[in-house]
Amino acid sequence: MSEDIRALSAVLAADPASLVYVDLAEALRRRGDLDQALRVANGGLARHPEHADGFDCLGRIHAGRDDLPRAREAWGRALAVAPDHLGALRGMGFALYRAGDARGALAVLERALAGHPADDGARRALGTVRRALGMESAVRPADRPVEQGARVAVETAVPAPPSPAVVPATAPGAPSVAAAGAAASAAAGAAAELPPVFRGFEGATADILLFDDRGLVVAGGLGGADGVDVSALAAAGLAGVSSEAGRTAQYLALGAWTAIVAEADRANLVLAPVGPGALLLVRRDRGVPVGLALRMAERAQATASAWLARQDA
Amino acid sequence: MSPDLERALDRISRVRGVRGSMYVAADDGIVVARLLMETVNGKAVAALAASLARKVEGAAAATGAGRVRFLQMDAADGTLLIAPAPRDLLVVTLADPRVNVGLCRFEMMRAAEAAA
Amino acid sequence: MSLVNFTTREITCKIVYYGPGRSGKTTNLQYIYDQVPDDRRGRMVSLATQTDRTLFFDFLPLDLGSISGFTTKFQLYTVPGQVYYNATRKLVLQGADGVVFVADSQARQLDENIESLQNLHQNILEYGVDIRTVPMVLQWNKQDLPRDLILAPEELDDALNFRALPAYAADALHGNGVFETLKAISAEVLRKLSQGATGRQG
Amino acid sequence: MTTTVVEPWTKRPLTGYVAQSSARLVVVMTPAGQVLAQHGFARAVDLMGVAALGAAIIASSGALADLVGEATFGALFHAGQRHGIHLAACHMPRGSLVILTVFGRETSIGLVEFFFDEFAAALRAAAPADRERGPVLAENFEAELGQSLASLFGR
Repeated sequence: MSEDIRALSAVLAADPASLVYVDLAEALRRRGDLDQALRVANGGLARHPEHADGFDCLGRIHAGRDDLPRAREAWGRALAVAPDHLGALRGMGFALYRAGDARGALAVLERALAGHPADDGARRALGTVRRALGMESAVRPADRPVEQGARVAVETAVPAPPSPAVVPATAPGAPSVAAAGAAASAAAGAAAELPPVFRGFEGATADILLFDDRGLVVAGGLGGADGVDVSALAAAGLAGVSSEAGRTAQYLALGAWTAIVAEADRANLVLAPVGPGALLLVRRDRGVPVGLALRMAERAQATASAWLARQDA
Repeated sequence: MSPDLERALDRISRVRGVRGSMYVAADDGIVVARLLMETVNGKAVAALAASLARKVEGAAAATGAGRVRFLQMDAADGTLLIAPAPRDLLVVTLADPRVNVGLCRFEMMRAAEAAA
Repeated sequence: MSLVNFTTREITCKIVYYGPGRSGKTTNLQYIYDQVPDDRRGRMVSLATQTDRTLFFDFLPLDLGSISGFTTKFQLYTVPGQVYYNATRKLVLQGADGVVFVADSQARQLDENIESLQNLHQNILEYGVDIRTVPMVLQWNKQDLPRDLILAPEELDDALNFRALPAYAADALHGNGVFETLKAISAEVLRKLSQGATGRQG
Repeated sequence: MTTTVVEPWTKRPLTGYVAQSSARLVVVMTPAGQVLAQHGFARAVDLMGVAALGAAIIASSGALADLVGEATFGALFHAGQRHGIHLAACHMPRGSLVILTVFGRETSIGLVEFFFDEFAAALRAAAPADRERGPVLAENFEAELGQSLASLFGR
């Protein structure tokens, strides 16, 4: 291991812009040298602010230091760049679960498993969270890996983040105080603490979400199927959409983008920028006409913009 | 280009303000068939539109909204419209900012059916 | 054309083993591959037919370590020997910094050796390069075969080596002469660099 | 993962290309397979094998083009289960370069092709004029060469 660290340090010294900083930070983290790992990861991310693997690694380092808010922020940023990043999804699931948001964790881990059906870590973590929520005791058959042979490769390719399955302190058999308290009302849990910016709007805490361009939730909230709060996951994915839209508009010489409307099977989504660095999502039922959804989004945009201005003042 | 696809693209391009439309391979982001004004960089539109559609698809799934059926990006100097079509294709239209989106949407949905 | 990076002080050179079919070009590379420690060589790439005849080329990257303060790497290639593969032979020859001509010492192969050497001259000429400027050494391979079947090094010298290039008797299968040949061509190629030849530089 | 360049002027265009296209591996090489710049390889000797094969593919497809009376073929693209490769020549003031890009499912051939065009233009703009080269090695390099080769062969 120390041989690896020496070799990786040499490579990074020769080329400070190298992405090898992730391997070095990870090696340091595994050795337990978390301060040094943090320095290396932050140094690398200063040069590569869009590097999902780097943020995923940073998340693991913060988690190792028991700094869950920062871990969650790091994984959120990884997901903003790469919405399907397995390590970041697993990490985010862990962070949400540890914060008492078992339902949020459920949504994230289901997404991880949907994208990576052969991943044992995600499957185990999902089982743990489901049991914590009093759902089923066993893993559903559909979640079993499609190809048994793929397991080993995935396990070795993904450095295991501290997953709920291997964190006995918060294991569901004997829920911790934090987990027990929040898991019961997890859907409302995350949203209820957020500022009531959209009071008076329909779906103020479950269908309107204000977040920043790094994928961090600012206000509002978004409920998923079964009332599961999906704010964190959605904000991470939508921040990625925002940067992709910015790039598209730039290369096609379309000027600044003002709104993205997605008509989907179960809902219509309107995504719009709110001043520099902030974004708004309004979700409306599929039956609500798109034009109307856009107008609602405009009103919410004005409200959010005014609220943000007051925060900055 | 097959006559059906050609006709479908032609109908889209008749909507006032449309700069071009095309069928794009969703996974590869490359042009399958196109009808464009000379000023439009088809390669760029195809690659970037497919990438945007993929990111939106992922984010929409995360919000629990399900599969995306139509996508519209409004920008100061133009509008980008995307409709998923059978056989892993996308129908992509680039238009002026104030284009009649309803009309474009209607023709793009017909174009999507024509790809079946 | 050797590649020299003055910033990271690295040199990379391309050396091509040329010669008629079955003269032992691949055997030279195989022996080198087997002798060199793992950390000093890359994977040996062989684009061969089902009967192990070279179809396009064999390729072996070597890390020679530091020479005159430069990290020095060699890329060893072989060409397919059979006459009808000339198109690919010519492609492999492109940009070569040095050539090892591996001759088959068997008396009945003399015509093939001459034909291959002429073909080498022709292909280099077609790249607009004067062959006299290309570092080159000769190897008389299969000298382990019974005396009555092969030509002696002096006879091969008379028939093939009119430019009095460095020439080495070899038995590549058992490694005799392989090292000496590689050392000689390495020295020729690096000597050209030490004399200030033109080339690509960073 | 690392980005290393033999010729410094290639670094900025390469870094931009990797960031925009999300490519996993990129090799910029001469038509003879000599590497000028790379992204994503850890070991130089692995890189050389990839470069040799990439240059060979371009060389043989060029020769094929010639045989069928085509001036040149454009880019080559192979799609695999997990990776795709894009291989194309880039015409420069002092001869062609060959560029091999390996990419995963997080991007697409369309994006790679689009940003490749930008990369090629950036390389052309950044390329310096050719320069004469003085002597590289000291005259007494041969003793060191002998030692290197001897250690290589365990002698």
